[in-house]
Amino acid sequence: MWSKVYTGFGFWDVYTWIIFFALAAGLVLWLRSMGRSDYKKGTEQDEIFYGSNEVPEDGEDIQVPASSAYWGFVEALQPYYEKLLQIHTGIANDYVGYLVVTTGILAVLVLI
Amino acid sequence: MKPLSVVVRTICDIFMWFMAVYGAYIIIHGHITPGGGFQGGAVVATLIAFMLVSHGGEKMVSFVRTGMYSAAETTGLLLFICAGFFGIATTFFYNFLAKQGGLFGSTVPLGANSGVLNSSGTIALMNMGVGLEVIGGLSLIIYFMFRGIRLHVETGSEETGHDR
Amino acid sequence: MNWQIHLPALVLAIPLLGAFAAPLAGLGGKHIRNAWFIFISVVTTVLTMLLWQKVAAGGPAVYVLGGQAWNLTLPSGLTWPIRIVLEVDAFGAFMAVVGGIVALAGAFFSLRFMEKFSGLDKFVSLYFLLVTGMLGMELTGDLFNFFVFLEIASVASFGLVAFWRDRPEAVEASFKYMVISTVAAMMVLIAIGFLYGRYNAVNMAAVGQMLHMGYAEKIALVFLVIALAMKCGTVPMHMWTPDAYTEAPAGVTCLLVGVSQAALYGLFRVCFSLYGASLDSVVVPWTIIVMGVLSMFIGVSMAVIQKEIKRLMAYHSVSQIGYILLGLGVGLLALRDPQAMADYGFTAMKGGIYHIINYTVYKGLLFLTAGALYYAAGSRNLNELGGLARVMPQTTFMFVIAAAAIAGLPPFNGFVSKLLIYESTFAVYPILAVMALVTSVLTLASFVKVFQTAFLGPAKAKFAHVTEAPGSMILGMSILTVVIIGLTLFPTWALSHLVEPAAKALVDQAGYIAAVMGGGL
Amino acid sequence: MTGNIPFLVVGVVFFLGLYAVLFERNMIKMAIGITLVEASANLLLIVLGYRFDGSIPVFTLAGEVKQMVLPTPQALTLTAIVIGLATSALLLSLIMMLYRHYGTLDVREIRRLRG
Repeated sequence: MWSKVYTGFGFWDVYTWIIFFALAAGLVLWLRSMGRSDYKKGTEQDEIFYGSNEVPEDGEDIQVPASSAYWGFVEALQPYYEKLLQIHTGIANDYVGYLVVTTGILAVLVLI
Repeated sequence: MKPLSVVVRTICDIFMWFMAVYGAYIIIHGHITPGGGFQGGAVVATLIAFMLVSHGGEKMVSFVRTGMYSAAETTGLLLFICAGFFGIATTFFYNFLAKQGGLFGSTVPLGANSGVLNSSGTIALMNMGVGLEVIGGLSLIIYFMFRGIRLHVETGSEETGHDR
Repeated sequence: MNWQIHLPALVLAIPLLGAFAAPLAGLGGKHIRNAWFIFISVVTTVLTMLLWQKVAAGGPAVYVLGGQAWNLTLPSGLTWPIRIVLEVDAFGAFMAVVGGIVALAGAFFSLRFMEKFSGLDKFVSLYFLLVTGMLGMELTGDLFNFFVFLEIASVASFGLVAFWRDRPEAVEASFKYMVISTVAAMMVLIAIGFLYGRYNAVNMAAVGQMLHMGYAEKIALVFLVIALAMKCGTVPMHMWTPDAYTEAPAGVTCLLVGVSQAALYGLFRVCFSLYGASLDSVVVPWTIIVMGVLSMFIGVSMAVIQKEIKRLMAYHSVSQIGYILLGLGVGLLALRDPQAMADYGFTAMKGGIYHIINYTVYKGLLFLTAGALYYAAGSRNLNELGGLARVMPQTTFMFVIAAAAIAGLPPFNGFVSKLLIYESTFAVYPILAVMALVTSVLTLASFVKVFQTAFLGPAKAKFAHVTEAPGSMILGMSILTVVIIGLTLFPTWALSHLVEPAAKALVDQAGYIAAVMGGGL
Repeated sequence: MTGNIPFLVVGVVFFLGLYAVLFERNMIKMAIGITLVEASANLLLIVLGYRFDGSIPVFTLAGEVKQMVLPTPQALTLTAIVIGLATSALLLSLIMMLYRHYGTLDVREIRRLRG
């Protein structure tokens, strides 16, 4: 039960990892404890730094929307994504069409 | 749908009971003739379609008690599964009534004969269960498809879903 | 009499009884119906586990429905079975356990989630019919019976996907799923007809014993493989998956994941046990591998650009199915070569089968957390959500665990199965392993996006009133969380007790046939 | 040769149904196509069980007649018909609801879920 999983090429041992994570967590907590706790509460020292602008009341104004995430990735692969979105038409005929075409291709491959 | 002429309606009033009886016949004789629960149930359920065509939608809607058909559906299904469960002393769905005598357990003589009605054991019970279920189910399908979407008609309002 | 011999039938009969008696329980009001819902779900799950235990201890279990004895598969000295035979080997029992767990979690979750809908008696009925269909596909040993359970599961899932009838998208998703699924089911029926016409039998073991490759068998194989691959959402037949998974209620989506695994089970049962050794060309294994790689890549690259949280997760399930197909496809490729089987094939199969349980539990959990978000915040759009980790700490915790598991971060269970798949496919064709790694990276990327936009970030004013999901929903999610953590902490136990017997049973075609046809044949 | 004509009919009906599902824009016509595909599958099963000059497969006729048609495919077909009825009813109900929601029967306009 406590032994390793052998994959035939290497092995996997979860407990080594858990020990590693425990050590890493200890290190992080130790580093955190080294921080100073004597800052002045209630002054501008514990305020959010927002590019020296006013921090908006509602968080909605400062959040990056999900559609902006990985903008560069999507932009770089624009031709690929255009093709991919062309395939996903959302028309029920096409759904069945892909099923039939795949069946046809596999049938040809198997029967030859 | 608008009601049809008085001739059609009268014929319908007389004839639909024959259809009901014929459907019941098919259900009960399911194990010795072609037929059975589904076929007989479908024949009985045409009664609703027949009424819908001849008497018009309003009359049909006022006639049909959906609770009764739902009850028939549930009863039929429970009868079916219980017939399966009662055989579990041997195996699930085992025909524990066959060849035991009594109402369902007559034996069938070999050789050419026209079959014995009481010979089937639990198969007849299951046929009746399925028959009841199909009568209820198909009638409700016809009823609800006629009334459109039940929810809109009954409550008159949109369903809220789980948005708060 | 030992009641345990009836387990294969009881596993199917109890949810069926639950479905049929649900309107009766509904008469007693909300609480009786909910109690019935939970009671039957718990009993079913416990029964699947008992069945798995019995199979693990005693080898493949057969059960003849309606026979004079439970093991009388060949009555009156016949050489082929005539009644409906349930046959459960270690793989089937493993799949049944997986299905039972997600069904239980989905049931707990649905209690509060479905509260605002009407017609809940019908919901409970359909839910149990779906469970019956799923378990039936996994336990049956009969081709036609497999088709019947496939259709039971399909019809129930059409109803459940369209359960929110006033939402146009739900009805649309159900319609599209229905069109493609019915055509595929008819292909399965025609394939069964071909096999029946050749061998006068529909029992899988009997057909598998007699099978010789001819034109009819080849066409039947093509129809079965494509139709079942479609049912589990493989590229290029995956378009229904995001639609249906997104629009179904969250508890049902969790169960639909289990149902897609049942279709996967059917696919591999056909390939390994029905055709098995007579599958003499490499076309079908390579088709499965290619479809798997395509699913992985296209699924995940579509997921990266999605804005709706459940749709994103649904594309991920397409991609995760690809891993399973890749692992088991490599196993199928190595089936006829004992050396290759020992070198990498068996490892790949272990990885694939381990990924089945991992995928099912963490994907089910992800869908449930998405449902909890939707329930609490009232939106599925990632552009609108944000800052919810403050108000929903428990959901966040479970989401993080599931997301880490699906992205294959070490020490979680997803990593172990992916590791097995990478290392074994590397031996066949290194490019496959590279594709799998890239997919894993993109998976992590898209879940970072979900985590960052939905849970992290500043608190939004419009979500100020949002509170943690209710207790029963948390309970449903925590069932799956516990399973994930268990699989994470004890991978060796899971591999040697759950996965290896299943992989061995799948490879062992002769054993599957002998369980029904008798050892002497 | 004439014995093979039913199989030809199966193929023709199957491809007609498939054509309707693939190329028709009207949802009702697609539903009809699906029903045709179901019908062809059922016909295939029945044809497979037919034996030339066979009589009806009834227990009490055992020994009286030389050959019976196979009863199993007929049972299978009945089951498939029941399933087909359930799917058709559900499909038509879904089409009704789609028509209420979208106001059209054209399948090319019912594509809010895409991408």
